Amino acid sequence: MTRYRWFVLPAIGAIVVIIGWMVFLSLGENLVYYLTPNEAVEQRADFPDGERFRLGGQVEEGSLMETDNGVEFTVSDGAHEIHIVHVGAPPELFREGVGAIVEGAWDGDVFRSDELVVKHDEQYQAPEDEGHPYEVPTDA
Amino acid sequence: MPSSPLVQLNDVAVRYGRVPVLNSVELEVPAGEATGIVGPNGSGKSTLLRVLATLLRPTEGRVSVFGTEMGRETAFSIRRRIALIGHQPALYPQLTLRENLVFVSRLSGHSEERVDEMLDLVGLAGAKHRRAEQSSHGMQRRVEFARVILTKPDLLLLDEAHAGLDREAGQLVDAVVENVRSRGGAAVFVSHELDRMLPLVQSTYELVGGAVIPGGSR
Amino acid sequence: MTGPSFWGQAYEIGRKDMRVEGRSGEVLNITIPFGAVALLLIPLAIGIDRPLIASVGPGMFWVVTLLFGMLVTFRHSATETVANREMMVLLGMDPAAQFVGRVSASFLLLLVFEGVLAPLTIVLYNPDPVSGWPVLLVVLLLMAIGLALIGTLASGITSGLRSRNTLAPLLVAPLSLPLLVGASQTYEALSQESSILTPILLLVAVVLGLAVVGVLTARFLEEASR
Amino acid sequence: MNRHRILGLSALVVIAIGLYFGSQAPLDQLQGEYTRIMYVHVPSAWLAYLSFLVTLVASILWLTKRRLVFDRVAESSVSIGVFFTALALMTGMIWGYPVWGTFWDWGDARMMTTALMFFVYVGYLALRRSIPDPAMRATRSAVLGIVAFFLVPLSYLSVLIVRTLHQGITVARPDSPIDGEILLALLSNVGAFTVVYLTFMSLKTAIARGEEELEEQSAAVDATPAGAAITAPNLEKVRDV
Repeated sequence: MTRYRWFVLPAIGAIVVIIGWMVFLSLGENLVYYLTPNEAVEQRADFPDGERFRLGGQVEEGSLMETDNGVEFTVSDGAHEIHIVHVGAPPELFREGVGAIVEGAWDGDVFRSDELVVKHDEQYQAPEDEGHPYEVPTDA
Repeated sequence: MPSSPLVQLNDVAVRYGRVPVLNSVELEVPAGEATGIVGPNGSGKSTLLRVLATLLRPTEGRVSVFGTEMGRETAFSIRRRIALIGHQPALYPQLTLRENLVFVSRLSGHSEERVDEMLDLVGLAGAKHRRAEQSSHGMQRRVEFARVILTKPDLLLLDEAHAGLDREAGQLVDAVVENVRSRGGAAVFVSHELDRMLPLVQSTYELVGGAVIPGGSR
Repeated sequence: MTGPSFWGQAYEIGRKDMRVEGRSGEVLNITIPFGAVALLLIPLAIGIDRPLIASVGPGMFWVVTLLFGMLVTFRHSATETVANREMMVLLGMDPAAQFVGRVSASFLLLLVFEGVLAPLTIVLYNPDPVSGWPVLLVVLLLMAIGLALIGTLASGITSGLRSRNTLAPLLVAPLSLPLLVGASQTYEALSQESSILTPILLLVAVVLGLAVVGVLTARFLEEASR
Repeated sequence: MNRHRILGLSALVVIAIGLYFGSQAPLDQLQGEYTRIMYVHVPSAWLAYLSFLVTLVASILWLTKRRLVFDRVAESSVSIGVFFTALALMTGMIWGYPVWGTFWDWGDARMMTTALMFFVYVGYLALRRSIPDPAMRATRSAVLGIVAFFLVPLSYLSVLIVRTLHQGITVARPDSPIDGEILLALLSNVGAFTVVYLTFMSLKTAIARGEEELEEQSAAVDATPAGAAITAPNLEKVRDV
């Protein structure tokens, strides 16, 4: 093994640095595979009507409406709000206040989507208003 | 000259998976001599040759080549002094006979000029630009012997060296063996035909039941 | 007589491989047309939808490079007989140098493969132009090195086995995932004008790691192939 | 009591503890009862990574030390790892459907890398089956055991490298954003699964060893050297047939 030390040691060092750097980088910023409403509005020119992309954000309280063939709601990231017209049944856990990712395209000022998933982040928290932590809430 | 043997096998056993091929083989190959080993098909002759060539590490036992015991770290310099002519010619079919020899000469640190001289020696001067895949078995064998003359091994191992060769090529084998011996090296033949190699060898052994018996059927 | 140095040996092996390829023309006459046919068939299979075809173009190019390019790296198993390998060992060949030589030859052939198929993809699929496309040349380079490394390792692991023709692709296809991820992420990052550093570094890390493993295990694979 | 029995019993005990904590832990405010799938999903994924790490180490040890025990450990660990990878994938899909609304998300890097990791190690087992010679098999699969490990950190770190649906790294970060009791339940199940892994390993390596001994015995019975298995052809009969 000593014969190839001149190559092996620097290479392993470089790999360690790269992996460490990637981990460090990603702990700082949250990599997501969708655009936030703010980004979507800023990059509106890059995505003409019909150009598909993914959009993710918080479902605004009081914005959710059921339609004949899907749901309509508003997602927001605090900076901007976008109105979503979704075709298809939403997943079971979809409700107001959750993070949602939709896939579709702009249609004027609304975003028409046909894919809807609930994004769960790494926060695992018991309900805040629970009296006793072991008390299991009944599913609505 | 009864100096220390070039190759020494002590209690060597080889198993492929669970199938025993060689059992407690004791063998000494003296310098400056040619040794013949006979045995029927499938008796483990080729396996024995690979052990001698340090290509196959035996399951048990000790192998010492040129006075160096073979361990896990086989010195590259030892292997360079060994040549093996096996069943199948070690040639690249898409390359010409000359290109094959040039490849060998460059890998072994010899100059390219000597290649043409070697090809001339083995009688391939006129056919050297033919591709190996278009050459006969005999021609391919001649290239291999040109390789042996070029690399000057101290231990030459021959697996059925005369099989399928015409008279001229057979005499070439004899001459190459003579050349190795005259330089103080050793040659080991394995074959199922005793008659052809008998005039060339100083001692014979027989492979029976995975073991090597001295004398053979001389 | 001492033989050539490590790099000298690797050079000789690579030169020999290239010459064999020059004679047999396997990559040029068979593998590249095969990949081109695949590029032609994909739009037919997914339906003639121009924006869709344009958007899948780069991805299809990577997949074709991966699936057909790996055939380029499996050439050796046909030419390297046991007799040839044994001869090279007895000539004092360093297995790691042999590995480097083979990888280099496969790398050059994969560059030719990509060099033909990439323009073809652009012509056929008409993908959306991205700014900063010269970066993709670096990705092509890294992809070729990585694939050459994985393919050479896999053909070493499966050499001489009866099932090697199916086993080697089974090993290569999933193992080249990091390459595929790195390549497609770079393209995506370019088209979204976000940072390309992470995918490029991923490719570099994978290539370096494979090279280390390949060099360090070459001796063991050589021993286990006789 | 032998090793297997001690391990097996302690596995039962820790599984019971894991089940207790799992059933007592509060539910995530969003996911409700579906939180509990995590107590199988995360430990399975952990075991998959652990098994392949053990294989990596055992493979390197085989190449450097040449003791057959390392090969047995490498192989056994892959078999177990493949099983738990499949379990992680399946529980993930069952979890994903109600929570994300999809069994399989093509854009999710964690799913893709894990699935491909599964296939590489299936290939590892296939490779072993196609090599009869033990030493050759051990060496070649050791090289594969090292190369294949590339996909393990890639799968673990994929949530960092690529935009993905999976949540980020949850437990192994300084500001762990997880409820204390959920974390306790999760860690107790990870511990329980680890004991299960040790039990499986102990049994699997013992089986592998037993198989080798069995082969050895049958080889001892049939210890004819390869060449001696051939007898003279019956020439008289050949002429007359």
